[in-house]
Amino acid sequence: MKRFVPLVIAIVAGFVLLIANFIPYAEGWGLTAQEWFNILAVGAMVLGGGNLIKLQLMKISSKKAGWGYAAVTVVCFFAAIFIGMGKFGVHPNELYPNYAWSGYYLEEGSGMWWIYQHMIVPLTSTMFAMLAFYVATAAFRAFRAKNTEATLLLVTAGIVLLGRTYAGVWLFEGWLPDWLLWLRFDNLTVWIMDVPNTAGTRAITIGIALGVVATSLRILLGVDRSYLGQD
Amino acid sequence: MSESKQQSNGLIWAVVFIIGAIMLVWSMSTSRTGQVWVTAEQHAFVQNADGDWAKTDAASATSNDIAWTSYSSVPDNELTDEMISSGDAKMSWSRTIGLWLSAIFTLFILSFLVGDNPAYKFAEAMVVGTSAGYVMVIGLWDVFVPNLLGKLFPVMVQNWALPGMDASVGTQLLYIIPAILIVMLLMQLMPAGGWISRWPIAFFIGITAGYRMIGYVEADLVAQIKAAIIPLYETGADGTFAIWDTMNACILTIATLSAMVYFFFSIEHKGFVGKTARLGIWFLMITFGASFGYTVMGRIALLAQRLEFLFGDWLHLI
Amino acid sequence: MKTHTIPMLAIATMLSMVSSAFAFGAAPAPPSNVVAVDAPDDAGEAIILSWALSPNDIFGTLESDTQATDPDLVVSVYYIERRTDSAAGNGSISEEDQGWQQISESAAGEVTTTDRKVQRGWSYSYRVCAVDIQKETSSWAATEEPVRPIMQPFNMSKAWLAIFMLMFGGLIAYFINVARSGKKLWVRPIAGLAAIDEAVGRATEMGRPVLFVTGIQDINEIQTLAGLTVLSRVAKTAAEYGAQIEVPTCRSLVMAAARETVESAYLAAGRPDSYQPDRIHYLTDEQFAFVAGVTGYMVREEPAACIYMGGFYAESLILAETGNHIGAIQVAGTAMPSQLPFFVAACDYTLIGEEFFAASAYLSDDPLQIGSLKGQDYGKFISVLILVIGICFATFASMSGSDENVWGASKNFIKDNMLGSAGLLPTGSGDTDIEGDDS
Amino acid sequence: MYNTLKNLDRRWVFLSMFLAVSIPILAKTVFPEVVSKQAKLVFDAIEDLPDGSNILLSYDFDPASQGELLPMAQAFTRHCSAKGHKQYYMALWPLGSPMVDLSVETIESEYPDMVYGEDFVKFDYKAGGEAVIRMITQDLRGMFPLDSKGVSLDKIPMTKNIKNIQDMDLIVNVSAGDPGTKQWVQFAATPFGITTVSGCTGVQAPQMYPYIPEQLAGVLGAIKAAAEYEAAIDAVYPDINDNPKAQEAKRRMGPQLVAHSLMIGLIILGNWIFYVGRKRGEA
Repeated sequence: MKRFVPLVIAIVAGFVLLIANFIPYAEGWGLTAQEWFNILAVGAMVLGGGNLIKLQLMKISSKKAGWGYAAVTVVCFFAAIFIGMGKFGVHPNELYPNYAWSGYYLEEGSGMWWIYQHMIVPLTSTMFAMLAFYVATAAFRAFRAKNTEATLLLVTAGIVLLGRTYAGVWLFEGWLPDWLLWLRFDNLTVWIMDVPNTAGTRAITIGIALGVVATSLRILLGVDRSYLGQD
Repeated sequence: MSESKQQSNGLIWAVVFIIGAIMLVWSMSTSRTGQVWVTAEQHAFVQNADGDWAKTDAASATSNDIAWTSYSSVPDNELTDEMISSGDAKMSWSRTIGLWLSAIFTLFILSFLVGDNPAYKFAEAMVVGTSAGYVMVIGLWDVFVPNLLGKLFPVMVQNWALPGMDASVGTQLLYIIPAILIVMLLMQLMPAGGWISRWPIAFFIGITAGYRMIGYVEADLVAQIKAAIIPLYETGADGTFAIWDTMNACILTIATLSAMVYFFFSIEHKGFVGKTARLGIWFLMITFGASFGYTVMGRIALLAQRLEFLFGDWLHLI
Repeated sequence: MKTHTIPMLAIATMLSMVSSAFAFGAAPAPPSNVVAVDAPDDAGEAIILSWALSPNDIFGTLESDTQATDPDLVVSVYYIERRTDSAAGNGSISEEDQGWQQISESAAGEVTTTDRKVQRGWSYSYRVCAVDIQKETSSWAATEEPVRPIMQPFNMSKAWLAIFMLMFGGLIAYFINVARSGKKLWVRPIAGLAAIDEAVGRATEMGRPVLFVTGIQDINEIQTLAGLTVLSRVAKTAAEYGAQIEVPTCRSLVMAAARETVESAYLAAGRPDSYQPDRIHYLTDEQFAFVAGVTGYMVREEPAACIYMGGFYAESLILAETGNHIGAIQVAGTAMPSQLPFFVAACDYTLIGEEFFAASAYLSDDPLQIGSLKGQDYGKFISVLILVIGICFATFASMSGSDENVWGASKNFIKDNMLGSAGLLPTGSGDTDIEGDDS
Repeated sequence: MYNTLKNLDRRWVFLSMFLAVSIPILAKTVFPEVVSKQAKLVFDAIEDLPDGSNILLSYDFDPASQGELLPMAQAFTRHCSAKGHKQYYMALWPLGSPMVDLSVETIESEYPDMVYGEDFVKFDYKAGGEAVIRMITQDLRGMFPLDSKGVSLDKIPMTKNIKNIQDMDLIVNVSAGDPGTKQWVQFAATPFGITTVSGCTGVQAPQMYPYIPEQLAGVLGAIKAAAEYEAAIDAVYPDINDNPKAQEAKRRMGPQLVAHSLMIGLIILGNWIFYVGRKRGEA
């Protein structure tokens, strides 16, 4: 029961989606299954949040190192939920002014908008922006032309880096004869992207596609049951 | 070693602080740095004879009407002294505090470059908590209410949050199934009975396997082979032999085939196959080089945007 | 409203300059030959409508050599109306739909549109009129008989896709079966695995630990599983040599699995007493915090070998950079295309994409993995075969300068039928592309 | 020299990167843009459609990637609005809906003639990623019973006659990952032949090239392509050329140039250290 039912669910759901592509009669089944899937995806979002909070609460209760930060996370989590679900500072929808709950939860000036604008935006975008610094140190300390392969990679990278700025044009201005114009880094970049890059990526893409067929098939045939857990 | 490290540590801190202090003093001496100004807009609605609500002039609104005021931020370069003196624009404390918080959070995160520290950890804990909460809120208002509650309890949802929806269809009982699946999934958070969550997970995995298989075969396998079938003899518009196009077509084909040979695992890389595979890996390296260049380009753009925020929105330097 | 504003206005102005004859109040000529057919290969949910352009449509006259159009009568748009003639089953037609209802507009120059708001089994009539820039409408041109959308039993445009699915799926299923039956399937040795052994050996010589990172994905991801397979080999080698192995993980479930893997590897190497579970530990789920933890360890302990096998994101370059800085031998393996460049540039050896999975299959002796790998190899072989044959036909067709011969026909069969959506077999002439409305 | 560089604290490198990006920002350096092939392809895909065509704009990114993608998204919005196309906005990332709001604000403030519901409409975020794409290729209402103002699709003029996104003339996707361009190509562009263009992050862009031109009409990769696209629009639409807000990507190319040069300098310097070290017999 614990393993058999889920196995059947997975196989049936997968095959319904497969045949819905080929047999118009089954299209409707595919759509229904897909709609349920999309609604269920919200459940997965809630589960993700729930798991996170569960872990943080465990950290706090066991007073593990850094439990104070866990407390910050928990407080922020509940504050965001409270403010967002309560639609604090949200005015009604202009089309339905007599419905107090009809407004947009991210309306400019509302509580959730404030959190989004002043906390989520700066924090998430700066986290990502840090990578610019890391890429610089990695360039200085790690990217070595130690063999033919790495040299080829770094030279291509250099051409693309210059070719995707005005430097690629400017460096060649005035002295490159017209018949060698294709050597200008911006033109060379276009060629690299269109020919070798397209070819290499295509080979990788085809390989990945076959890999996905294999993994999906193992699930649909019921030979890969790792998602069912251990017991 | 450690002494010189400490020395350079101190030097870096000094440089960062001096630059920061100069910037702040400079910008503070000019006006309105770090402030957010807003303009107000009045909204008023009056009920007509049919019972519908229509927009009306805010000045003539009576106590029976519905009215509220909303505010929108004015960019600093559009803010004139006239607007300030006439009272059209007001400084918003909540948004000014928010702006300073954004700037401080940005600096907190950037402080990680100097070393792991409590400020960074604090900011990180906040981003984890708020974004998780935010995602839940979105899930509730954008999906859960219209796509599930709205189908199960249409009249209630219409009267509460979504007056514009069509409730005439009535309750669609079939939607109980996804509702039950969600409950089963959330059972995983319970100490016992977590095994039942395998049902929705299996449903998830089955559906994903089904559509991925088709999507990848159609777009990434069949369509890619189709795209790779090109003539190795190209002619121009006038029907004459085009040497550049032909050369590119040949390189494209050789590169694709040799890179595919590299990923064969049933043949040993010896002799001709070995040489082809070696050629393939060179083309793959060019591919990775291009990818490297593009990735670096993207990362720098992200930093530029953050610094524009600090220098522009916050410090009004640009 | 759809109009080809710029070219149309330009031509209209030009024409009005040369022509002084104004036909005020006159209407453009209607389109002709309005035909509605049921859309093929669907569940009876669409009707394809086509017509011939009005003689006043500039896009028609530009192509054919008819007399110049009166500038005021130039067609800007076509209105398309529909009438529901009969319902099916117990459905009823709303009062509105019993008369003509406008359903869409098409810009001048377009000759087809698809109506997707139809019910299966009901029947519909359509009519089209041309509208000029003065908003004068032409008389209506209607379909001759009503059309009824029906459901086809099988989507023939996807017939070859189904064949390919069966073929690739069948190959993989067949080889998994062969592998499960106990037959040994040969996979070429992966060069990167020798590099791993060497790295572990050097760490032993130097008396420093080996760091192994399984990526930041969770246990259900295939890359993590492949990473764990490689970990088992690394742990076994380390146990044999007597080197220390350190495995920080980003997910608690991965930690549990990694402990199990390493413990059984030590057991297999006959050194269960050297196994130290504490060295396999969970740090945090957060990407950058995890990296901070790992790089902190690297700088403190200076492991002699760093092995990264699994699904990595932006942290790849931070790890590789720190490893390079402490002078460790680094071996990486991932199937994340966007992170591969950084590993290739910074590590001593990198398992690229599928090579990583192949290494895992090679090491694990798991029939599922080896069978899939073999099946994929044959899938690739078939792909290359089709590709080479197709290219040959295409080249010959191009050299002969025409598609009207056996080479051209063969190339078109491969591209349009086998790899396209033109159905199982060539239909001779005729446009079977149902999406032909994107001009 | 060699020893100093070899043991250089990496924070000096951080500082150099900081300066390389911030100085051009403060100096407001702008370079001319040459419109390259992909930017031209994307521009033409939108420009060549008859005015008033249906365009689905899916903005699948979040604030973390807005530095790369927001200028592109805004340029798409301005171009479509200037052409008078009907725009259908949606977002597949939970943090992406506010990115669409920014475009809606741009339309409302810069194109006051455009009417919500007749010329543009916004759909809310929906969970499910690629499954949402699959669903709306066949049934738009199954996923979006209402628009973001909570109005039923049958009551909105521009959605009334739309059954699914096969009725779209073009899909514009701005993408920062998964779900994103790859998924749109797999589940909408390839099976249904809907013309698609993409603007994506630098990380993804090279992986999209094999899809061009059959499955994808063109791709804008990161900020450089956005700048070129802005330049292509400016050449045709003087109003947009005069709008300083519409030049964001071009402005950001100043920092890019200096930082890219710094990157190349660092790689060369690093490799010089490597070779000198190897010559001296250090490991």
